[in-house]
Amino acid sequence: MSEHIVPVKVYLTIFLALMVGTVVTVWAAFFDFPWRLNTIIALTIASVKATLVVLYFMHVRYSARLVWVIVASALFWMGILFALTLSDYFTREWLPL
Amino acid sequence: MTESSVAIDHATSHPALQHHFENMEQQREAGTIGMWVFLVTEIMFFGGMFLAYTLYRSYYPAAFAAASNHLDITLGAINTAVLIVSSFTMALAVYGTQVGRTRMQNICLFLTLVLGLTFLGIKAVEYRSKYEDRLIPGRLIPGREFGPQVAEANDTDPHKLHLRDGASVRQVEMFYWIYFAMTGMHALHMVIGAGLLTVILILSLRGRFSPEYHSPVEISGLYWHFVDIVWIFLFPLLYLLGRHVH
Amino acid sequence: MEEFFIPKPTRVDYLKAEYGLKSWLLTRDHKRIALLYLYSITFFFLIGSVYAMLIRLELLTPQGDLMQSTTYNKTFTQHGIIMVFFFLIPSIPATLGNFLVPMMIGAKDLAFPRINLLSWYIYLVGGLVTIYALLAGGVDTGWTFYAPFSTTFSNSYVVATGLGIFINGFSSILTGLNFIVTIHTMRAPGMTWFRLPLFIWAHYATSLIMILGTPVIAITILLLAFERFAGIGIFDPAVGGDPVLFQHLFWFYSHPAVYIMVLPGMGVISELIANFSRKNIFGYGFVAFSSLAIAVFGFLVWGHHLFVAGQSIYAGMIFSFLSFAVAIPSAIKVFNWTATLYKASISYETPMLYALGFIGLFTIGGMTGLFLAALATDVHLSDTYFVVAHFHYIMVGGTLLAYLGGLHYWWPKISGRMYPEGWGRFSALVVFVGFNLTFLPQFVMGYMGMPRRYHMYPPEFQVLHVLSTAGASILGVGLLIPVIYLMWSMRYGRIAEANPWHLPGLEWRTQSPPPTENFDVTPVVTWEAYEFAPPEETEVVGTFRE
Amino acid sequence: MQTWVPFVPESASTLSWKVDALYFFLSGVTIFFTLLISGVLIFFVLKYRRRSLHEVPRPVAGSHKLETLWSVIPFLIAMTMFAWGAQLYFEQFRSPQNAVEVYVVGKQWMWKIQHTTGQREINQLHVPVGRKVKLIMTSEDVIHDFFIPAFRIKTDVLPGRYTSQWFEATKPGTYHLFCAEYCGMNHSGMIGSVIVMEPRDFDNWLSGNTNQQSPAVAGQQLFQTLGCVSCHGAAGEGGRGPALAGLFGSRVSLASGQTVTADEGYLRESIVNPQGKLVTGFGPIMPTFQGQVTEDQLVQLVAFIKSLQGQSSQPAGAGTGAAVPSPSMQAAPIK
Repeated sequence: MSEHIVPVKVYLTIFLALMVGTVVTVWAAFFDFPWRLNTIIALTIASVKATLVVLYFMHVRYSARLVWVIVASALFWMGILFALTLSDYFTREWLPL
Repeated sequence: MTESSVAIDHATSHPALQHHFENMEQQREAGTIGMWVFLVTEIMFFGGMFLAYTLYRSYYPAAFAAASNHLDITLGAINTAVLIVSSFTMALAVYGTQVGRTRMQNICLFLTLVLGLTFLGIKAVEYRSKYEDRLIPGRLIPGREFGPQVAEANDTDPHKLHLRDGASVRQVEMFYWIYFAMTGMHALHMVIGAGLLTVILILSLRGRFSPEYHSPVEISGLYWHFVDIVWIFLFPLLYLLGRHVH
Repeated sequence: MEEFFIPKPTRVDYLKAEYGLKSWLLTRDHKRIALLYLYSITFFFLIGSVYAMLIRLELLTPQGDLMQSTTYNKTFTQHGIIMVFFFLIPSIPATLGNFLVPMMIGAKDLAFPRINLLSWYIYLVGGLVTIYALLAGGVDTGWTFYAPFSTTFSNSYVVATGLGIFINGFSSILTGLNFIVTIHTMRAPGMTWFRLPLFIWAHYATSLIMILGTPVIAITILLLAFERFAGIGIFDPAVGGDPVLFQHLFWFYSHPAVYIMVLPGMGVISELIANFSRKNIFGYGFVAFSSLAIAVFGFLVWGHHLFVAGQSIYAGMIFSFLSFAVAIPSAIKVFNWTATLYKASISYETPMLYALGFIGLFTIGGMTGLFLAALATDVHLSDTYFVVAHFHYIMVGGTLLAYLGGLHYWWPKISGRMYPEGWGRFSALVVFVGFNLTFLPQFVMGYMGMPRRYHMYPPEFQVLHVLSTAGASILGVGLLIPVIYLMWSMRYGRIAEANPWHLPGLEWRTQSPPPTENFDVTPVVTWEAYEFAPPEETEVVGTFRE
Repeated sequence: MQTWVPFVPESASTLSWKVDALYFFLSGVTIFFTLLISGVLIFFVLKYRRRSLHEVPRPVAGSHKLETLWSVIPFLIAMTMFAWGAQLYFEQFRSPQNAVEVYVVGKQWMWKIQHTTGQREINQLHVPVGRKVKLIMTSEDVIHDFFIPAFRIKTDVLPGRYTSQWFEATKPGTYHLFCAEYCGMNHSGMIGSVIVMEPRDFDNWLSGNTNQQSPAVAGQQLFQTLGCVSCHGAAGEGGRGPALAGLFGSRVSLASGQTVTADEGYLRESIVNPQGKLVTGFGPIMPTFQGQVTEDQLVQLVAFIKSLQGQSSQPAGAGTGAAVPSPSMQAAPIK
């Protein structure tokens, strides 16, 4: 398993993308978007930034399948924690006392 | 007989090879996977707090918006940038080690450490202002319980709490508890990361790492990037959401 | 037997590799660390057992005449905390797992020996902090620490106990991490995933739960402790929190934790069944994957602890459905173990007796779980003695029996001595009888409506309580006998051969006790798991045959 | 005790025999499989015992057919249990219309019970036979659990919110009432009795002690003193705040876009956390009353709001307890 060396240019691109993302998310926070768009925009930008860090800074894009599986399982279990807990909170009102 | 042959095996290999590994490749793989598995536990650790945040934000939206607006967005944004730069320098440090550019490796490690400490410094400034506004929840600080001054309708004093939409101080306290729990836990991870980087930097200055043996740098990098990612989520969740209702 | 192996250990075994206290306290050898764990968990087991006896004695009469209510509440709380966190969770993984995972896959040690030692120290610190809390005044919240009782109303050492459990959690995480990395990266050449003994599969699945679940209980306990001493919080409704959130977070870990306790036991049973019937496990792949299935599904069912806790009834239905689903992989295991015995060559040494007992008791324990997964019956049964009986059938009838079976089975490898077989069989029988007498009546009184955690109770339950206490006394004797004869055999037992049971597994292909590095040369595995050849043809990796 | 079955507690509600039926089914399946497994196990162990030291049995690979068989059959059995249990659970938790309502407040370590007529009792619950009874429960401190084994019902009683359960007793008698959620020192002393009476006896009992104010009337007074009238109107006709007359049981559309049913839980939450579920068209101006009213007072306020049904919105015949129209309660003698 020879290890992949990511060129500096890639790191620089990702770094700039992260900075742009930060500026955009702060800028967008001051606008009053309808519905829950503010939350969605902020979380989407954060997720994109996190994905970039994971894929490039943490080399997951170039890593063995096992690392992918580990990352995916962490997200999956977070999903379980959230989905099943919230399934309680979001359906409590369905049946009146 | 066999004892010496084992010894010879290891003697011909890299001095950093531990006795129970067959070769450097296996050792590096174990280290990397180990760190990833550890990061999984970290994600779950923060997961519980993110869940609590989600729940109470949906319970008390007005209070969370009001409390969030009391945070210093400038310092928060600067800190985000500081961490991103530090992640970048950390990535470059790993690169430097991989290709054997020792100078780059040392400088970048040093920069990462300095940036990490900068983050903690700024965080301390923020905490201090919360302390002055009596926003540290509960009896966390003995003798200085939670008790912010609530601003009247036309009062613009930034040190007072601007409650609107009928939010109660109790609910604001809930926000601040979650804020301190999450950022405090994050800061604790930063402190551990800074300690780790100090050790790595010292070893690096002693010339311990090379393209053949760089997994400690790489593994510390993974940890550092993870702490960065946590902040990438904390920043919008704590500082930004609700900003628009101001 | 004499014609089989002539054990002539030519290399210094791990017990004699070094001498002195320091050589033990600073060891990085997984086998020595396993022994350190063995001693410490036995210590905690004895403490937990004393609490159990006190509980059973108090319940002999309906009046609370032996102790005060507060003392009783502390007794059952501390029994639960010690047994769950300091005995059951580390029991099999930290002792047998630690000892055998590297040996079974043909490695010299775990991937991170220093972290392994660290995990024992963390366990020790966590244990000492908890013992401090018990001595300082104890804790009376129940091992479940439900808020807001634990955060606001309890007048006992909740924070210190919580801290002990929090610290101990890291020991569990590090053990799990070590196992996962080791199993992934340290397998000997030829040791493919489907040649792994099922013990390894079970430990892999257990480790998954340890690393995914434990952090959640860690943060939950931490938040609870802060809530208590700083008067802030997210669980107490008086400050705007939701106590059901605590229960969600608590059971997100604590239900899978049941599988942390029982999965390694299932791994042990797979070994025992295969090896004492000289037969490969029927449906190896199904048994292996059912371990993983249990680990994954185990995380989807925690809400069945909340059917009457104010959880949405729709969430209750989801959780009930998923709970029934997790029964299937357990059923698959039981059926496959049974099928393995078909046309086998079965011998009845002590470990096998424990294994057979396990299958019977685990079947009852598992099936009674269905009563609690079924929503309507759970409404009546939750928080009654039915629940107490059910989980003791899993924890004691399952985990403890598997642990004892495994301990006897690998005892010659661990200590280099044989245990006394007659005493072994006798105590296995006593344990089985005592156990059933203790907990069968509890099923009955549970359905009759006897709530758990009751210091005093209506007199109509007394007969059943007396039976249960009688059983517990027998069980206590049955458990004390092995403690005594195993300690005795360490010094005076018959010297064990390298392979006293004549088995093909890697751990039996080196001397007893093994040398520090386990094998002289890294073994190359060319055989499948449980591939029984005539004994003479079993290839040996160790050097004792010279 | 006419229908005594060994190992089964007395069965005294319309639901209890249904739970028993499921319990018997589950027990049957459990006993069957336990005997099956142990029987086969013992048979194999005896038949295939090792006969010589060097015996090596022929390896068997396994069988996909068998694996499928013993996965699918248990799965089908499990799904039967699930469906049966879920259907019955739904019945247990769906509150019936026209039930006699009883308010239960748990505190360490006693049960405080109040009937809609104002009758109060502690650690005792008097109910009529043959009428549906709905318990609306909350706690002043920690989590408790209201457990009546003879009725096969049990629900946690939580601080900070309401939970409810119902039953219809079928046999007069005295039954155990247990707290089934560990609640501290005197947990095992937090017990009492449920006294099921013939309807006539119950009505007599209910009218026996009549100098107590009904919760709805007490709630009306609180409504004045707390200043609720300034926004919601003296008779709950509304104003700066939403109208309360006829609110109970109706569907409310919230500012967040959701719609909820105004049950007791909603009313309680809207008093202690008014921003949680804002009604469309109203500003978030109501202050929280958390910590300013006790659980007993909350019960009274809720009972008052519930009594404001229809336009005329007078607490039904001021002073009587027939706050909620229920056929059985109307029969109760009026002071």
